[in-house]
Amino acid sequence: MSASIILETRGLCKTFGAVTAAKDLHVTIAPGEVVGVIGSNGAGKTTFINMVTGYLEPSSGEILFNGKSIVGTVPRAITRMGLARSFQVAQLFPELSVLDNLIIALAAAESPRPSFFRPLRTRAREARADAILEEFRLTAFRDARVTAVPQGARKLVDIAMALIGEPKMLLLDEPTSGVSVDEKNALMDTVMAAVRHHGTTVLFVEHDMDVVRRYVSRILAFYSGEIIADGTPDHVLADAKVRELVTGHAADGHSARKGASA
Amino acid sequence: MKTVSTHATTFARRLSAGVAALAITASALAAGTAQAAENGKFRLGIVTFLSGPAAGPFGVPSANAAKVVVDALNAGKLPAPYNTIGINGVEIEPVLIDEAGGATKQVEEFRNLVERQKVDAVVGYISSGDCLAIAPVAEELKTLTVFYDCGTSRLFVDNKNPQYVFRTGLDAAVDNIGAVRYLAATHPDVTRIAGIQQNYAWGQDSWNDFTQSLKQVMPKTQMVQEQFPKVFQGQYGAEISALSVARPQVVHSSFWGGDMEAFVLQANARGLLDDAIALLTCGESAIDRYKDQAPNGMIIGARGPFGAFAPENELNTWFKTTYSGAFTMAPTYPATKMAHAILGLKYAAEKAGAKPGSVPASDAIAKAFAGATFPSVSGTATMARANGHQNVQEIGYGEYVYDSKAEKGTLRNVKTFSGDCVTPPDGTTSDEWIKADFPGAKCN
Amino acid sequence: MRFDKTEIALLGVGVALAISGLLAPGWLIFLLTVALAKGLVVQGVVMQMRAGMVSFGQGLFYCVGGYAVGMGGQFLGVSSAVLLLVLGVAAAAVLAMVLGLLLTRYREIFFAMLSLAFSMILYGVLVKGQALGSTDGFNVHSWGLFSGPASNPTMTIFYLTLACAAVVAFFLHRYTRSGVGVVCEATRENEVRVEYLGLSPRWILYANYVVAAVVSALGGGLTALAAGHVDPEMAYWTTSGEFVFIAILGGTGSVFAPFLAALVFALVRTYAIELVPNGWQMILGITLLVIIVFLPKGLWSLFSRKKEGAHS
Amino acid sequence: MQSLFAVFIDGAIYASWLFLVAAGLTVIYGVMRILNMAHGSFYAIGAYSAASMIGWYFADGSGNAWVSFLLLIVCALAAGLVVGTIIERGLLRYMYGRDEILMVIITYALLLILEDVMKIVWGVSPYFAYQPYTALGRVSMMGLKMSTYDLMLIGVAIVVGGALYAWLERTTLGKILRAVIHDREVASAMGVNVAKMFTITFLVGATLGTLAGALTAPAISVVPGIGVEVIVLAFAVVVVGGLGSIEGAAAGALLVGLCRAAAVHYAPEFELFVIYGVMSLVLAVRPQGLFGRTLARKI
Repeated sequence: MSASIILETRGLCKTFGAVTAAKDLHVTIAPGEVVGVIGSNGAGKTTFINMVTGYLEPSSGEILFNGKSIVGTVPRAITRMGLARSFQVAQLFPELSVLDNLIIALAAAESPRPSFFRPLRTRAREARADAILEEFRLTAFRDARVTAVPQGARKLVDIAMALIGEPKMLLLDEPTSGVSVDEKNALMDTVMAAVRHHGTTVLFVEHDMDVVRRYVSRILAFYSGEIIADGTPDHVLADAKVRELVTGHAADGHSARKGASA
Repeated sequence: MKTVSTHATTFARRLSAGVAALAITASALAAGTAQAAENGKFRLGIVTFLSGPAAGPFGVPSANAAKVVVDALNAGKLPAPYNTIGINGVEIEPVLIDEAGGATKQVEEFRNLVERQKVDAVVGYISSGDCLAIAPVAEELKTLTVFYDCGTSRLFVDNKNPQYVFRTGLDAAVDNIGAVRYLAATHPDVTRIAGIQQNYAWGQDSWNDFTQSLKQVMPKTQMVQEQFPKVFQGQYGAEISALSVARPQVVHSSFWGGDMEAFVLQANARGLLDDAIALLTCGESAIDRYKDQAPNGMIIGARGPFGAFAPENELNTWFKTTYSGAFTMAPTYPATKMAHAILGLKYAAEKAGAKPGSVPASDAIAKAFAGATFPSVSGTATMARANGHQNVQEIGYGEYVYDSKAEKGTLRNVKTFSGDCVTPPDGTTSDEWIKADFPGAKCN
Repeated sequence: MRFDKTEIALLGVGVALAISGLLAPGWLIFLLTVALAKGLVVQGVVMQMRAGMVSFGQGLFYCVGGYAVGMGGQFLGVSSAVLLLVLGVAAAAVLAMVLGLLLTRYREIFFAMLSLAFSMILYGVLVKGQALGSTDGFNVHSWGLFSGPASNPTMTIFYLTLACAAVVAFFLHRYTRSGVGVVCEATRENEVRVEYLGLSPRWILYANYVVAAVVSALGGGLTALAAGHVDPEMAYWTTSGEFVFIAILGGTGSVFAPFLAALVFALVRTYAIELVPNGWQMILGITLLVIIVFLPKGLWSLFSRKKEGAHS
Repeated sequence: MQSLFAVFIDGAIYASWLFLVAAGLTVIYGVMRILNMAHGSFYAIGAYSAASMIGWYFADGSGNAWVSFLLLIVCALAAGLVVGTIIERGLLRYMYGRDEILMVIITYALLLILEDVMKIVWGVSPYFAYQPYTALGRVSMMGLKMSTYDLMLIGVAIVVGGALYAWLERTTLGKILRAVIHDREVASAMGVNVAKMFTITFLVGATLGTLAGALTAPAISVVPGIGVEVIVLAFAVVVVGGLGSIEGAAAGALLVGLCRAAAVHYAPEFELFVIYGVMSLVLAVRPQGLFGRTLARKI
């Protein structure tokens, strides 16, 4: 296995009853790449992430992470192998404070078996959490309960928690969804700065083509469970099929929807 | 933690306030109860089921009987020798407690009765589990306690040397030894016996005593079917089918309350009781309720000379009239047993040698109670077992007959067996006594 | 080791109770003993509630602890209360380790019902067990702290229970702030996230289940020593329902809450039985509804309301 | 052979009864996500009202069995609607949206309260309402005498089950309810008056509970505590079948009923464990119950 591939999928398929959510997906990603994934809703982007991170078992096909097959491996083991993810809807502990959310992630990164007696919140962990809060410009929300924090900040906490384990690769599922237009770039700047700092490989799903263009070196375009284009942003976004099936209608529809909800 | 000093002071203040509050509450609770106790009356704790399935058939008739008897005693209206006021001339103040809730809770309530309510004696307890749990606590607190109904044979096996605990009801083994003797006397030829018992200690022990006695007295009989439905199940469709398929001649059951009534109704409706005779050890408690829904000839008992089996005497006539007058129905056996227990206590208290008009000490009452023979609504009771702490009396069985003109259930073919015929002597458990073929039994 | 405010308060309340033990009347001491012991069982329920699991079968471990005490005296001739309690705790731990493997696969109503089913199976076994007195149960043999019999069992068991309650409360207070304790809450909040942090929610719930079982069994053993009697009713579902009742009454806000709630419950019940012997269940039901409507976080929120306000 | 036949017929009768008891519980859970502990109280209230009604109807010693049977049903409907309305309008509607487990505890409090309320209304003495049960007589089948009334229960259970199924599957109201079952928020967004649907469901569920009690009353002695005894049984059936599923309740009732009848005939010593044994086994194999749906969380 070549050392220049971190993630590879071979012939990955997933069906839900009569619906095909992934059809024969072949993807290879090299360490350090920043890959954008585009596609309309229901194109199979989240299904792809869910399969790669062990939440869904593929109907057939193979997934290799650092050359090792991870099909059938539970999400926590995949996380521990260095493949982390964020979520379309931030997955946090809503009744706990932002600080506690981060401290739990810090403790989890240290050991898979927490202590029964020693306090989870230590000075050292608090200090590290504060540093992270600063890095992600979240210090203002430090002691607030997650439920009292705006969407954009929640997405950041979600991503920060994924990064705490210092993953080799990070899958971001629509990091800017639910975030207002003017906050999007700030959020992505913060995230990408943190990622570059760690040298992490990134794959992210994004609807906003401006955001995609700004950060990625490569784009995968999904349509109806298949990859219809794969290459540099210029190449993929110029592709006729992509223009017709992905960016054309979908982008318009998408921004209209965003406008309504914002 | 940053402003430790200020936090710590308010915290310390609150903590000490809390500790003080706790202490005040404790002493207030203690003081409140002391007051209740000093009113010069004979405080009598009465514990029986006021809620749950045992309330209707047992608890409420018992509580009613206690009320009738206590009111009449306070008014001095009972026939002799119980025509003195209250107990030893002191007015009785009853404290009624619900027996529901399990043994741990009953131990707690018993301690409350003694230490908070300052009762002078306790009469009560239907459930055997409660009796077993209460007995050592009663001994520890030196409180005179009369168990009026619970039947477990283990009561004085576990508590070998009772001082303050008495039982005026009979041992449950008596029910089933008596039942077997009745069967042998009236139906000597039956061979196919079946049983249906509630699946708990009472049912298991009853069936065990019954089958063991049967082996001795009627060795030709065989057990063709035994069923142990869950207690309070209420519906016995499958069990009745299983019993019917086995074609028994006699169906023995220690059911009580709603379960018993439901079983009789269903078994009768389905024809089981056309072919087999039912033998119900607690059957008397529903004698006024079966009407025409139970077959004539069904054998019923009252766990002793109580209820419809109580003999004619002046006390019983008074009790029946007064009870019927107050509650529009004749007293069933739990009612008679309660009256019987209270009279026993009064008898002993007044023989204790205390100055009339004063509450006798528990030790003195206990001393007088042990081995006493006292007249009662159930005839004459003798505290003749367990060092004089366990009553020995005769037991009666009879056949149910419905008098359709008077719309009333009555008894026929009543036979009684003397106490010494059905009660094991001291020093042997009922189980051993039965297996040894009743050594020393004196039957009439 | 450094002590925080709650721990110091714990010590204070413990000392206060120990002193009031010298002054209080016997019935109150007994009531306190049983309330503290039951409070321990409720701690087990609360621990699981913090992890989002409501057990309608905690009576299982209450009963195991109680029967271990009873049987240890009856069949093994053990007369040391401490040893008997250890026996109960060990038995509960072993049982919980086995049952936990299955039960931690379930959540919410299914967990509640399945835990109830297991408790009822034990109830059935004990009812069948005529050697153990079936539903009548049996009395606990006389015992002493390290060897029997104790000269003053009422006071001995009071101080033993108080000591156990204090030690467990101290441990549980630390536990709720420890890794496992906080991750339990995290699991309740969002199991998916816990998994994606590289932790096993099932392992966390399993560990918590076993610890809760141990704490509840200790409460059961102490109750058995205090009441002097055990019976299968301890495993009946209504007993477990009572523990959930007390847990809701107190709330999950503090280690004090279950003890306080158990005490309030016992006092309300004993006075209700005395004053309204025919309607005490209704009084309990109304109390529960009032608490749920007006103090959704339990009685404890009366004490912590100020702090809550400052937070939000 | 005879006992095998008996197992089937006893099992079917018991299953019918179980289904009648469990149906209301599962309907309420399906729509409202409330596991109603007070369902046992509805059962007991139905039994008490029916017993009072039958006692009144036969007070002069005469009466027609079929008329009394109709009276039972009318009485159950009336009791269910009255009690259901009081509880839903007076208490539960203020509690909607709370945690599922908390709702269990709220209904547990209701159970405690209703137990004593029944005691105040009806006292603790047993009620006997045997006339409909005995007047219908018995039939002999393969040498086994069965009560006609018991056999009729099978018919009633089939009718009630069929009616519920048709109601949910074939009527407009049923379709709306299924939409609520499927996704409450979406249904609400589409203009469904969820609160009204809840009231209707609760009344239907409560009435099913009182109906089960009323139909059982003639065969038993109605005493305090009968409600508490049936709750856990009904829970077990519903959990085995799959919470919220009518077909599940039927399948669960049949499974539990047959297993129990078989135990009574062939292994009486295991009767006590049958229900919990079946429940544990089914859940171990199918955690969501026989007809339960698993909901994968969307992330």
